[in-house]
Amino acid sequence: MVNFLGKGILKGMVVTFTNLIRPSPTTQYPEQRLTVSRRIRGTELVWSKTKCTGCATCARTCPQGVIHVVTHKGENNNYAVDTFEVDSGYCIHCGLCVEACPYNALFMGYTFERSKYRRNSLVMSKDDMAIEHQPASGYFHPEIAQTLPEQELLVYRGKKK
Amino acid sequence: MTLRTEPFVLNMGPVHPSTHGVFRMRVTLDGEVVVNLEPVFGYLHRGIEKLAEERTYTGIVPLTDRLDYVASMTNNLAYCLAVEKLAGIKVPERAEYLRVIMSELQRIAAHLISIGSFFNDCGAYFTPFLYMFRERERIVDLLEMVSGQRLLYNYMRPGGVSQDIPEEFLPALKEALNQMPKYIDEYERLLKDNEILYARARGVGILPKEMAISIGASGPVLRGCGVKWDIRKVDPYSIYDRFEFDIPTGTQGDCYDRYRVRVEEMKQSLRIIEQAIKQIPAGSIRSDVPQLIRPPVGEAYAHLEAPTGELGFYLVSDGSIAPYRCHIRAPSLMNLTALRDMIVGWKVQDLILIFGSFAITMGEVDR
Amino acid sequence: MFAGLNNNPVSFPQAMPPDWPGNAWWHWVIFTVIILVFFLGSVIMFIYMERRVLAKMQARIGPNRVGPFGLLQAIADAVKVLMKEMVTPANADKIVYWLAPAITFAPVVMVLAVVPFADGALLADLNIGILYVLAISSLSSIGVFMAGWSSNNKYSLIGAMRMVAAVVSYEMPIVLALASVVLIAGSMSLNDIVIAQQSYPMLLMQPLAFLLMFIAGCAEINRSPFDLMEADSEIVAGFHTEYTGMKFALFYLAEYGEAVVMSSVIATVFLGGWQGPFLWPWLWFILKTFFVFFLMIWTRTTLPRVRIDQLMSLAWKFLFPLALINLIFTGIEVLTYPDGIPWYFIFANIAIGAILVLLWSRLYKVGGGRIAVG
Amino acid sequence: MTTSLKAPEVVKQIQTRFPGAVTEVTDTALVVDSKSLVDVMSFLKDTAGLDFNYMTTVTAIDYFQYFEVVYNLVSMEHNHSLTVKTRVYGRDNPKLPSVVSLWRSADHQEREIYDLMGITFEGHPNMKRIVLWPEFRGHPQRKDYLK
Repeated sequence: MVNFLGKGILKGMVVTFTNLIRPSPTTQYPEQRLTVSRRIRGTELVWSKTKCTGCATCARTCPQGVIHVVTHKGENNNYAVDTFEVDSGYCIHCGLCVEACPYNALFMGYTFERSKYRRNSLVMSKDDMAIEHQPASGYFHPEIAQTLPEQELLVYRGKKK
Repeated sequence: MTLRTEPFVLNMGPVHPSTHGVFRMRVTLDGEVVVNLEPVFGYLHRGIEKLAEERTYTGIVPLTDRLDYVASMTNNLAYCLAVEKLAGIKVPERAEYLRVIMSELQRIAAHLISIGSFFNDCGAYFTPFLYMFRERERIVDLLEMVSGQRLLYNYMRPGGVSQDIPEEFLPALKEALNQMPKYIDEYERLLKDNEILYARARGVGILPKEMAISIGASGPVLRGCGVKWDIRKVDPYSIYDRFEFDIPTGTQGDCYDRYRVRVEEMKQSLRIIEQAIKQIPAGSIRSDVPQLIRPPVGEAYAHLEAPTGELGFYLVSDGSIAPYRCHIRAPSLMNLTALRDMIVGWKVQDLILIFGSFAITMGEVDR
Repeated sequence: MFAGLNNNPVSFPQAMPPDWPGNAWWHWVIFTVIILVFFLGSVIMFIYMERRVLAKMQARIGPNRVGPFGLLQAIADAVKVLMKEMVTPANADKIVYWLAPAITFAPVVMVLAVVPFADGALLADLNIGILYVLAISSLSSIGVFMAGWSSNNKYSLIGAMRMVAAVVSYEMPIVLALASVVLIAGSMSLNDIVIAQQSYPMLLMQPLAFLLMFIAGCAEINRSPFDLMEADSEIVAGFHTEYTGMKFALFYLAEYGEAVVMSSVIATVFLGGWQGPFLWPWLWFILKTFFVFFLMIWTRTTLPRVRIDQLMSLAWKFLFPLALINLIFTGIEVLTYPDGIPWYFIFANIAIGAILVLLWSRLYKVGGGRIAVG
Repeated sequence: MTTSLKAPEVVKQIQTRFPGAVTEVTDTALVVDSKSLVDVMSFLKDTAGLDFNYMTTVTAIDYFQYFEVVYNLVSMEHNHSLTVKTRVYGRDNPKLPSVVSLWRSADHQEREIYDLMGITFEGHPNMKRIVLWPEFRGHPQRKDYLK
C-alpha cells in the first residue's frame, strides 16, 4: 500500500461514518429506563423494624457516622428502638452498615431517584426507611436479589441472550 | 527595528476545560510559547490521610475509592494488600482471582478514560472520548452487577472481597471479552495512524529515561520511556505470577508512546482476564476477619500497579482499631514532578496535550 | 420574470439576458429578503444538522426534545440566549467590544449577494464575483480581532491572534485554487461559473483545487481541525470568552453563517451550484450546500486539532505550492484548448492531483517543534 | 519479586564508610542519623551492588517525641528495596537535609511533609506549601493538631 498524507485521516473517517449508521447505545432516561443491578446501593437505607434489635453495630461501622440510634430497655429485657435516623445528606452509600448488620435488618434502597428541597428533610426517620414503604436492594441479601429483575447490560444490547 | 515584546502570565485553571479536575498551572507565555510553568496543587485536598487515622481499618476502604475515582477497584486492592500485610491476613484463592479480574477490568476502564480525555485534549471533538465511554459502560455495567455501584465500588475488603459474583456475571464477562478486541481495533483505526495526531504527539513532551526514573515516575509514563517496570511483573502481588502477559513499552517517551502503551496494556489486561476466567476456582471469598481488625504494632508498605502507576499504601499500626498513620503514594503526584521540564519550550496547545498524556486524576494528586 | 429559471441550454459562457431585472428596485428588495431568509434558515438548519450528525457519529442521539426530531432546538437556544444578561467586562474597551459582533456578522451575509440560487437568481451579478467573495469574507476577521483585543482577556487575545494568522495565510491557497477554476470557466461571475459546469461539475475537472479549497476553506472559517481560535480544550472559548447574550449569539450566528457561505461558495464553484437534473435548481443548490457542510461535520468529528505552527506550515508548505502547480497546469491546458478543455482531461487532472499529493507527502514532515527557551 | 534487602547487611557496608551514621537497625529498616542522611543516601544510590536509583515514597510519622521520616528505596537494576528512616527531634522547627538532589521524586513529597507535618527540608529548591494555601497556620497531619 502506498503511504500518503491523509491515509490515516481517511481510515478514521470511515470509522466515524460506520458509527453514523450504527444504532446508538444511548438510553433516553426519563422515558426509557434500564433495570439496574440487583445489588444496587440505592438512595438510602431500608430498615426492618421487626428484625432490628437496636444493637447499633451499623452506627459503629459507619465511616461517616451518620446513623443515629437511640434505644431504651423494652418489656422483654431487650432494646426498644426509639430513634433510628440516617442523615442521608452525609451518607456515602458504602454499604458497610448493611454488611455489618448481624440481624439482616438493614438493606440498601433499590431506587435511585431522590431529591429534597430542604437539607434537613434529608434526615431519614424510622418511618421513611421502613421496609414496608421502600423497595430493598439485594446488596448482601441474596434472598432479595433473587426476586429482583435481572440487570440490563450493554453487552447484550441488540442481541438475543 | 526590533519589536518590543514581553511575556505574560496566564493562570490556566483551576476551572479550565482540560485540567482534569481542579489543577492550576501558572504559565508564563511568550506569545504562544511557554517559558515558565508553576503547578499549583491542593484544590481537591480532602485530607484523606488524616481522615484515615480516625476510621476503622474496614471503614477506610470507602475512602480509598475517592483517591483515583476512575480506578476505585485498584485503590481498594492496594489498601487491602497493605492491611493484609500488616495484620497477616490470608486471602482465599477465589477472592484472589476475583480481585485480579476486577482490577484488570478497572484498568481497562481507567485507560479508556485516559486515552479518551487525551484525545479530547488534542481537540478531537469528543468523538474518541464518547466511543471510549461507550465501551467503559460495558465494563462499568459488569462492575455494577458485582458491587452495586458504578463509580465508587467499595468492593474489596481486607481478607477477600465483599460479595461473591452473581451467576450471570461470568457469561456477561465472556461476552464483553468477545466484544472488546473489536472495539479496541476500532479506536486503532480511528486515530492511531492519524497524521494530525502524529504531528501533534510524536516527539512532543519527551520525558528522558533518566529523568523518568529520577522523578519516580511509574505506570504508562515510565513505560512510555522504554523502562520495563511493571509492579505486576517485578513484584507480583496477589496472584499475578500465575498469568502470562507482556509489558508494553514505548521507545522515546513522547505523548504518542504513552498513548500506545495504554492501548497495548488494555490488550494485555484482556489476556489476563481470559486466563483468570479459565482458572477461577470455587470456594470462599473472604477469610474470617473480625469486624474490627486490630493489627499488631508495626508498619507495612504495599504497592500495586494502578492504571496511573505505582500506588502504594504505607500503614503504621499502634495496635488499635485505626491506623496510626496512613500514607498514600500517589502515582499522579510523582508523575507531575517533571511537568515544568517537559512543557517549557512548547506551545500552549502542547501544554494541554502533554498534561493530558499523564492522565492524572486530581483526587489522587491532592488526596 | 427570471429568464434563466427555465434552465435553457445556454452557450458557454454567457452574460445575463437583456431582460434580466437586475436594475429594477423590486429585484433588490426581493433578493435581500430571500438572502436573509435563506441565511437564517440555513444557519438554523446547519446548527441542527451539525448537532444531530455529530451526535450520531459520536454514538449519541443529539437534540430530539424541542419540536419534531428536535428541529426547533436551535430556535429554543436562540430564545434562551437572547434573554441572557449582557455582561461587559469592567476593563473592556467598550466601543470596540460592542462593535465587534456587528462587524463580524455583516460581511458574512454580504457574500451571499453574488451566489446564484438558480440561473440568474442572484442579487448582483458582479463580473468580479469571486474577487468580491474573497474580499468580503475575510473582512469578518477584523471583527474577531476587535473582539479578542477589546475583551481584555488573555484567552481571547490568543484566540484572536491565531485567527488573524490563519486567515492571512489561508487566503493564498483559496485564491490560487479559485483562480484555476476561473481560468477554466473564463469568468469571475459565479453565475457564469455555474453555467460553465453544465456538462460536468468542476470537481471532476479540478479535483486538487477542490481538495485545497476545502481544506483552506475549513481553516478560513475556523472549522475543525483548524478551529484554533476557539479551541475549547485549550483557550476556553477563544475570542468570545467574554461575550454573553445577544452579542454572543451574533458571533455564533456569524460562525455558522461563515459555514453557510463557504459551503455555498464551494457548492457553486465546484459542485455545479444550481445545475442538476429533475429537481428545481434552487433545491439542487441547497442540497449541494448541505452536502459540503456534511463533509465539514464529518472532518470535525474525526480529526484532532492541529497546532498553530503546523497550521501555518500546512498553508505555506503544502497547500500553497500545490495550488500554484495546479494553477500552472490549468493554465497550460486552457492555453492549449482555448475553446474548452476536452472531457478526457478529467482523468489527467485527477492523476496530476494524486501524483502531487503523493509527492508532497514525502516532502512534508510532521511532528516535533520544540522551541529553545533561553 | 522485589526482594527487600536485609538491613543488617546493608548497615555493615554503611558502617565502613560512615561509622556511627546508623543508629538503629531492624530486620527490614535502618535508622540513620539525620546529620549524615544525605551522605548515606548518596552512598546507597551510587554504590555498585546497591544502586538504589528509584525512590518510591517519602513520608513522615509523628511520634510526639520525634518525627520519623521514612524513605522507601528501590533499585530497578537489582530489583531490591530498602527502607531507610531518620528521626528529627523537636516540634517547633524541625529541620532535615533534603534529598531532592539525589532523587527528584522527593520534590513534591518533601513539600507535602513540610506542609502537613511541618518539617523543613534544607536544600530543597522550592520549600513551599503544596496542598494548603500559603497563609495557612499549623500543620494538620501532626497528631496534636486541633488538640
